[in-house]
Amino acid sequence: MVVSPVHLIAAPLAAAFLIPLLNKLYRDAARVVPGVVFLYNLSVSWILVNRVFRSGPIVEVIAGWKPPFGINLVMTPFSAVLVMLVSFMAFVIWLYGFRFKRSLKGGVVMYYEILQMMMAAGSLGIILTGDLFNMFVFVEITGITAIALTAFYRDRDGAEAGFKYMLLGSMASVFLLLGILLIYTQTGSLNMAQIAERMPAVATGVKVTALIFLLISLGTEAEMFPLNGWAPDAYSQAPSPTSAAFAAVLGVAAIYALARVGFTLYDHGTVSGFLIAMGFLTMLFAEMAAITQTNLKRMLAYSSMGQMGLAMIAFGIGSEAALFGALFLIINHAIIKSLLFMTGSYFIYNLNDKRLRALNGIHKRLPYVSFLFALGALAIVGFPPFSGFWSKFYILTAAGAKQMMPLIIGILAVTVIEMTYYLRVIGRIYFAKEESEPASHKPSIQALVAMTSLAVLIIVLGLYPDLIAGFLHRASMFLLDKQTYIQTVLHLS
Amino acid sequence: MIKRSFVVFLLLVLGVAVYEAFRQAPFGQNRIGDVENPQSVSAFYLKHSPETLHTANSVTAIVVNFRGFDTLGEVTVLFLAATGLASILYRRKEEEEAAEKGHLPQRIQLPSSVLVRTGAKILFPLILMLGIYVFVHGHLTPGGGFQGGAIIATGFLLMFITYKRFNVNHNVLIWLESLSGLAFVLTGVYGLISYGSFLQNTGWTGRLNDLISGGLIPLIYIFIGIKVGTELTNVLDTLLHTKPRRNE
Amino acid sequence: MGIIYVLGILIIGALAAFFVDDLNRKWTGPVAMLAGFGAAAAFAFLPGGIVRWRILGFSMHWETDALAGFFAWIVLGLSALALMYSVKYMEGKARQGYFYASFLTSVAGMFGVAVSKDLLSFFIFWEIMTWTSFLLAIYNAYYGVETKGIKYIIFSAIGAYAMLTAIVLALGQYHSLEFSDLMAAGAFRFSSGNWYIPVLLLLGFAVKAAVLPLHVWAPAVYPKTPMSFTAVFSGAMSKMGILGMLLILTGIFRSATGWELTLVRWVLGWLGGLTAAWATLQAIRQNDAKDLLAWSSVAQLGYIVTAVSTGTRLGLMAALYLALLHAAFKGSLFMVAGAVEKQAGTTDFRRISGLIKRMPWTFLTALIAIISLAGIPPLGGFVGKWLLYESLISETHAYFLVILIFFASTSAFLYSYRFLFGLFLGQEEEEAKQITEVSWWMLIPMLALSAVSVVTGMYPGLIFRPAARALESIGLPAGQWDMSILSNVWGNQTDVFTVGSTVGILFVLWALFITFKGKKNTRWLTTKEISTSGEIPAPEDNCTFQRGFFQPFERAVGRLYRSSMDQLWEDIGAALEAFFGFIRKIYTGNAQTYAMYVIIFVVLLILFRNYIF
Amino acid sequence: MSNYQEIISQYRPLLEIIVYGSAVALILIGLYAVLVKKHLVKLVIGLSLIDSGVNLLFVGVGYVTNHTAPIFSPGFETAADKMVDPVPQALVLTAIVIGFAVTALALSLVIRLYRHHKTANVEQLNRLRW
Amino acid sequence: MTGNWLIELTGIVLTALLAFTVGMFYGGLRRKVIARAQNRVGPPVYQNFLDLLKLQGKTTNVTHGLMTHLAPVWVLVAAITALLFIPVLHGGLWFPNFTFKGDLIFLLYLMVMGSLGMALGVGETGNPNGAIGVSRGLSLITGYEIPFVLSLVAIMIQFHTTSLTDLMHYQQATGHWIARENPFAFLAALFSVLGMFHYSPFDIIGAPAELASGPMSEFGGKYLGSLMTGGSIFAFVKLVLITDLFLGGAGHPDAYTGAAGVLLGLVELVIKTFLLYMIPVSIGIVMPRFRTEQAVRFFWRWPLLFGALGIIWAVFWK
Repeated sequence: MVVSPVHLIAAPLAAAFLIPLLNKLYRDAARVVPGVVFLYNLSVSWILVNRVFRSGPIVEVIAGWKPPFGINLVMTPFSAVLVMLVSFMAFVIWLYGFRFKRSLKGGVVMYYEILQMMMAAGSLGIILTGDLFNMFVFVEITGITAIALTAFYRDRDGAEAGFKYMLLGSMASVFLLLGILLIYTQTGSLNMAQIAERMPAVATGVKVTALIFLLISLGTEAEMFPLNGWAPDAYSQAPSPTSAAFAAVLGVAAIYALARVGFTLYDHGTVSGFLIAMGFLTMLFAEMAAITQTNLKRMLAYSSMGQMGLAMIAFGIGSEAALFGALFLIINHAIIKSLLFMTGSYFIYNLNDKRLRALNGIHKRLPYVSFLFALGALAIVGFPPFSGFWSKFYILTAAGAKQMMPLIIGILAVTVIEMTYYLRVIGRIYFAKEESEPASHKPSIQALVAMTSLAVLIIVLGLYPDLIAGFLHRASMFLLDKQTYIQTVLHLS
Repeated sequence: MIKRSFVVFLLLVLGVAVYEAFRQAPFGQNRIGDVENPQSVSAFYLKHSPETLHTANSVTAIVVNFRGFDTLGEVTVLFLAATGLASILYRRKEEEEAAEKGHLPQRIQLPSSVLVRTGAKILFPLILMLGIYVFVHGHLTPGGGFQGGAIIATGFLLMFITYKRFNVNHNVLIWLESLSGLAFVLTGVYGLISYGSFLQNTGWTGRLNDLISGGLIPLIYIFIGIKVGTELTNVLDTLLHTKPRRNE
Repeated sequence: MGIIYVLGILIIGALAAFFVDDLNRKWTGPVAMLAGFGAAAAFAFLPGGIVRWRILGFSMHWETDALAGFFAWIVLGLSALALMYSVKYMEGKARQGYFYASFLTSVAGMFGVAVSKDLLSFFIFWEIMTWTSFLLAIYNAYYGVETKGIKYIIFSAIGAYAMLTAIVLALGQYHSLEFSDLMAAGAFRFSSGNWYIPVLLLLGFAVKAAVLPLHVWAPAVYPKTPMSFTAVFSGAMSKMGILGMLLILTGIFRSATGWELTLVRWVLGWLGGLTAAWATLQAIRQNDAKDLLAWSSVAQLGYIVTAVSTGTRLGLMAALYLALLHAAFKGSLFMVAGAVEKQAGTTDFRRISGLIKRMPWTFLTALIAIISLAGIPPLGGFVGKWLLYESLISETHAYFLVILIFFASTSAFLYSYRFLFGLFLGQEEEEAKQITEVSWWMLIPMLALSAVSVVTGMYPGLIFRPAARALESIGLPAGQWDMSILSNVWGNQTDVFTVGSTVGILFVLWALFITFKGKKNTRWLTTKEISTSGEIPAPEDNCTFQRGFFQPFERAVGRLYRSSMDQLWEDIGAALEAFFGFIRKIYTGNAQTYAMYVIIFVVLLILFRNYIF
Repeated sequence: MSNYQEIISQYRPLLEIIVYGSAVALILIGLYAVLVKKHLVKLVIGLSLIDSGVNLLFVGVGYVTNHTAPIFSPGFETAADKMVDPVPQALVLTAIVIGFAVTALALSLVIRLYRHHKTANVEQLNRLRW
Repeated sequence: MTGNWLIELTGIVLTALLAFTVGMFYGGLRRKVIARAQNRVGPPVYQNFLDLLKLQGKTTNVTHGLMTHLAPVWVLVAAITALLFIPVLHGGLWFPNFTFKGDLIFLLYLMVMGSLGMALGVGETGNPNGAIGVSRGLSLITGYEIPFVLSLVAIMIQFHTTSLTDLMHYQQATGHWIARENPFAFLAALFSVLGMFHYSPFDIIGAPAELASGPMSEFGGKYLGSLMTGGSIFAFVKLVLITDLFLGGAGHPDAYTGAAGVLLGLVELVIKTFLLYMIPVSIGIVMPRFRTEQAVRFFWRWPLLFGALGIIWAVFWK
C-alpha cells in the first residue's frame, strides 16, 4: 500500500471505530491502540515529510475526483512541518497519558482515549485538507472532542468549562459556515486553491464580510483576544494530557487554519494589520491576566493564549523570516507548553491543589519533574540557549526588518510580564518554604520518557536550531507562495 | 433593558451585514452555469452524477462520493458526539446508588396508556422498515443514510418513551455501530488500494435509476444508515438512561 | 581555540558539578573549583584565537582581543578565586550541585560576553549570565523570592529586552550584527538617524551596571545571593555592562568632538555621579554588612560609569582600572561578609561586633579592601579615584560633576568605617567568643584579592598596560603609561611608588618605636575594660554603639532620605499588578459575556471593515 | 406551469426578502436567546435556532428560480440544466448532522451542569473566572 | 630631588622637626590665647612640650589590641607623609622633599588617612564614646571637605594645574595671591579650615564633657603622645597648605637666598600661618558648639555657595 496523507486521517478513524470492539476482547485495547495509531502516523508523516521536501507538495485526491471538484488533501512543506509536529506531539502525549486514570477501567478510559485520538486526527485533517467545507467538518471534530474532553472530569468544574467552550465553539462554527457559504456563493467552489484563484474577482464587500466571519470563527479556535473566553477554563479543567494537546495539537491546527485563510484564500496584506493588532492584544491581555493568576493550570492557559498571540503577530508580519519565526514558535509552543502542562499536572496530582501557593518547595518531593518544569519555564520565556529564544528572536528580527519599533517594544514588554510570573513559579518550586511530605504519585516510566524527550528536544533545538531550520525556511517560503499552491492543486497532471 | 436594547442593536447591525452580504448572491439566480461544460463545482456534479456515477440523486452522489470525505467526517462527528455524550454522562457506581435512593432527580416515569403502547408496537416495525427503505434508496430518491438512520432512531425513541423497561442490546448496537463505521472506512481504503484514491467509486456503476447502481454509493449509504441509526439510538439511550453501561 | 576550551571546561565543569553532587557532595566544590582554575589556566596558556560559526543564518564571532582579554581576566580570575572560596563557604549547604552548575554556567556566560564580537552572541551570553545569576540570586531567598529575585529579573529583562530591540532594529537596518560592521556603518551614533539603537543598548547595559533609576535590583539581590557568588556578581558581572558601554560608545569617543560626546558626558556622566552619590547615602544608613556592600557596589559602579562617559584617555583608563580594582576589593569584601556570615551566622551590625581578635586575617583583608575602596593613598583604590578626578577636571571640565563624585567618595568614608567597625571593632560579645577564623581555603582567595590592591597601590602600571592595550584594540586613545607615575594632561604628576614606600617606611619605623617602648609590661585588655567610661561593663553588657550609627549625618542629609527610588518602583509595580488584576476581570466567567464579546467584536469589525481590511 | 414560473420570477425580490430575511431572522433570534436568556436549555435552543437559520440560508442560496430538485428521476435523465444547485443541499446535510451532534453534546452538558450546580441559570456558572 | 639620600633624609627630618616645633607652639599659644580671653592666666606657651614629655615618659602597660596600638602610628605617618609633599617655602629655600611627586588631589586623600586610622583604633577599644566621636567626626568630614574640594577645584581649573608647586610658582612669579585671584575659593577654603581644626564651634567630635574626649578617650601615655605629635604636625600641614595655596606661600628666593632667605621665609611662614591659625582659634573662643548636623549643614550652606561661586569665578576668569 502506498503511503499517502489520507492514511493520517483514515488510520485514526478506523481505529476509533474499532476500539469499542477491541475493547471487548482486550481490556486495555483502548489504551494501546491509539499509541499504535500514533506510531503509525508518526512513521507515515516522517516518510511524507521527506517526500514533500524532496519532491515538492503532495496533493492527495479523494474519491478520484480531481481537485476543484473533489475533496483533496494537500501536503505542502508548510503543512508537512505541522503534520510532523502534531503527529509527534500526539504520540508523546499519548505516551505521557498511557497510565492516565489507571484506577478507572473500561468504558470511560475508552471514551477518553477515543476522543483524545480523534482530536489529533481532526487537527491533522484541518492541516491537511484543501477544501474549505472539509475544514469545517474537521474543525467540528476537534471542537466536539475538545468539548467532551474538557468536561471529562466529573468532580470539577469541567462541565462549566465545557459549556462555555461549547457556546463559543458553536457560535464560531456558525460564523465559519456563514463565511464558507458566502465564499461559495461568490466563487462557486469550495476548493481552497480555486477560491484563491477566483477571489480577486469577488466584490470587496462580500469578500471582507466573509473574511470577518472566517476570522471570527478561526480566531475563536486560535484563542484570539476577545474570543478566547473559553480558553482559560477549558485548559484548566481538562485532563492534563488534554491540556497539553490543546496547546500542542489543537492550537497548532487553529493557527494553521488562520494562516491558510490569511495567506492562501486572501491576500496577506488584507489581514496583516488585523493579525498584528489582534495578536498583540491577545498577547497583552493574556499575559496581564496570567500574572495575577493563583491557579497553575489557569496561568499556563493564559500563557498559551499569549503564545498564540505572538504567533498571530508573526503571521501578521508575514515576511519570510516572520513565518519562519512563527513556525518555530508554534513548534516551541507545542513542545514546551506540553512539557509544562505535563509536569505541572504532576504537581497538581501530588498536591491535590491547583493553586500556585501549594507549589512551595515542591522540588524536594518531585525533583526531576521540578527540574523539567523549570527548564520549560525558562525556555518558553525565551532565555537562550533554549529553543524558545530563537523563535522569539526571529519574529523580532522580522519586525525589526520592517522597523516596527513600537511592536517590538510591546512584545518585549509583554514578555517581561511573562517572565515575571514564570520565574515566580520557579522561585516557589525551588526556594519557597519546604514541606517535607513525600511524593505520593511518582511519575510513571512512560510519562518520564515523554517529558524527558520533550526536554531533550528543547535543549537540542536551542543549541542547534539549524537542525530544522532548512525545513522551516522552505515551509515558510511555500506559505508565501500562493501561486505555486494554486498551480500545484489545480493543475494536477 | 439597556443591555437588551444593546443586544438588539448589535444583532440588527449583524443581521443587516449578513443580509447585505447574501444579497450579493441574489435569490434564485442561476450560478451553476453551463452543465455540459462545467465551470462551477455544481455543474460538474450535475453533469457527472448521472453520466459517470449513474446515481439518480445527485445530492447523494455528492454526499457519498464527490464529497464522501466530508461525510466520513460527519459520521465521525456523530460518533464522537455519542462518545462524548457517554463520557460526559457516565456515572460512577456510588452516584448511581445515590440516584436510586432518590438523591438525584430521576426521569419522571408515568406509565403510558394502552393506546400508545399498542400503537407503538405496531408502528415500530413500520418505522424501521421506512428507515431502511429510505437509506437503501438513498441514491434514487430524496433521503439517504442520515435520514434513514434518523427515522430508525425515531422508532426506537418511540419505544423508549412508551415502554420504560424497553432496552436495546448494547453489544449489538456497539457491534453494528463499529462495524458499519469500519466498513465505511474500509470501503474508502478499498478505493485507495484498487484505484489509488481514498473512497473512490468502483468502475462499474450500473444504470441510472436502477436500485443497484452508482457503484459503492448505496453500499456506503447503507453503512451510514446503520451507523446513524444505531448511534442515534445509542445517544437517546444514553440521554434517557444515564447509568453505567454494562461493559464497565 | 582557547575560547572553546574555556567555555567547554566551564560547561563540562557545570555538568560535572551537577552530577557529582548526587554521587558525593564532598567533591562538588572541588570539582567546580578545578573547572574554574582550569578555565583560567586554559585562557592563560592557550591562544585565544578567533571562533566563527553560523547559527540559523546568523554568524557568531568570538575573539580574544586585548579588551576581551582584560574583561575575561576579571571574570575568570575572580571566579576562580570565588570558586575556591566557595568550597568551604558552601560546605554543608543544600543544593550544591545546583549552585555550582549555575555558578559555572554564569561564568561561562560572562566569559562569552567578554569575547563576543557580534551583538547576537553577546546577547545570548548576556541572557545566559542573567538567568543563571537569577537562579543563584534566589538560592537563599526562602521568603524574598517574590519580591527580591523578581525585582532583579524584571530589571534585567527590561535591560536585556531594550538590547534585543536595538539588536533586531540594527539587524533590520544594517543586515549585520558584527560590532565592527555596525561601528563602521555608524549604527552606534546618535546622529545616524537611528539614535534609538545606541540608546536602547545603553539602557540595557545601564541596568547591569546598576545606573541610577534602574539600580534598585542590585541592593535587593546582592545580599541575598550566596556571598561567594555575590563577589562575582558585583565584581565581574556588573562590569559586563561597562564593557558593553565601552563597545557601544567607542564610535562616539573616536569622533572626539561633537554634540554626541557632550551628550554622553552630560547624561551618562551625571547619571553615574548621581548613582554614586545616592547609593553612598543609602549605604551609610544600612545596618547589615551585606546591604552596605551592595549599595557600595552600586556607588562604585556609578564612578565607573562616569569614568566611561568621559571617553578620554584618563577617564577610560580610570574606568578599566576601577573595573578591575573594584572586582578585586569588592570581591574580597563580599568574601569577608561571607566569612563572617559563615562563622557568626549573621552580618547584622547590631547583632555582631568585635570580631577582630577572632578573625584577624579576615579583618586584615577587610581593612586592605576598605582602604582601597575608600581610595586612601597607599593602596590601589586611590589611583582609580585620582584618574577619575583628573579626567573630570582636566579633560572634560565637568567641575560640578567632580564635586558630586567627590561628595560621594568622601561620604564613602562613613560606610567604609561602618563596615569595619560594625563587624570587627567595638565590644566583643560573649557569644562571639567561640567564633574562629575561617579556613585557609577561604582566606587565600581573600588575601589574594587584597594583594591586588596592595600591589597596584605601588605599581598601578600592572593594570595600566593591559588596559591601555585593551583601549587601543578598539581604537581609543590610551597613550603611554608609566609603572607607578600618574600624570594628568597638564603634566602634573603623582608618584605612587614614592608615596607607598614613604608611608610604608614611616609606618614600620614608628610602629617599631611604639611597640618596643615599654613593651615588656604590656597587658592586653578586653573590650570591656574601658578606662574612661567610669565603670567597667559586665561581660554580658554590650555598650557597642551600633544602632543609628550615623544618626547625625542622617539628620543632616534629612530630606534626601525620605524619598526612595525603591518605593517608587514598588509603587509602579503595585499599580501595575492592580491594573492587571482589573484587566483580567474581562474574563468574567460568564458564558454569555463571552458570547457577547464575540458579537461585539463581529459588529465592530463589520462597522469598521473599511478601515481594518 | 408557465404561469407559476412567471409569478415566481415576478416576485423574486419579495421571495428573496422572505427567504433570506427569515433565515437571518432565525439566526438573530437564536443569537438573542444565546445572549440574553438565562436558562441553559434556552441557550441550547438558541444555538439550534441559529443552526436552523444557517441551514435555511444554505438551501436558499442554492435555489435557482424555476429549477427542480437535483434528482434524475426516470424521465428527467437529461434535465441537468434545469436543476437547482445540489451542493448546498449536500452541505446542509452535513451541517444538520453536525448541528445535531453539537446540540446533543450541549444537552448532555446541561444535564450535568444541572446535576452539579443544581441550577440551570447561566449566570451562576461562574466558578471559573478571571 | 637631589639624588643624595643623605640630604633627602636630613630634609625629611628637619621638615618634620620644624613642623613639630611650630605645631606644638601653636597648640600652646592657643591654650594661652583662650585662657587670656577667658580672663585666666593660662599655661605657659611651652606647656604642650611638657605634656608630651610627661606622656612619653609614662610607661603604658595596657593596650586594646593591634588597631589601637597602630592608630597613633597611622596618624603620625599620615601627618608626616602629607608634610613631605607640601612645599614649606618657595623655590629652593627649603628641602623639596617629595613636593614634585604628588598633587592636590593626592594630598586631599592623604589628609583623610590619619583620621581613618585613628577611627579604627578607637573602634577597637570598644568604647562607645569613641565610636560616637568617630561617627560625628566622619559626618563632619563630609561637611567641610566639600567646600574645600570646591575651592581646590576652582583654583585647579583657574590655573590649569593640580600641582601645589605650580600654584606657588604662579604666586611667586606674579606676586598675586590666589586669595586675591579667586576670593570665593579662598573663603570656602577658610570655612573648611574652621572645620578641619575641630575647634569650637566644630568641636563636637571630642566634646570633652559628654564624650570624655571622644576618639581620644582610650589613649594614654605613649599613644596619646604620638597622637599629640601627629596632631601638631598635621596642624602645621594644614596651615602651610592654605598659606601655600592662597596666601602666596613664604620666602622670596629671587630676593634673599641662603640662610637669610630661609630665615626670612620661615618668619614669613610663621606670621602667615599664625594669623591664619588665629582665625579658627578666635572664632572658637566666642562661638558655642554646633551639633553635628548643624555643623554639616552649615558647611553645606555658605561655604558650599562660596565654593560654587569660586568655580564659576574660575571658569569666567580672564
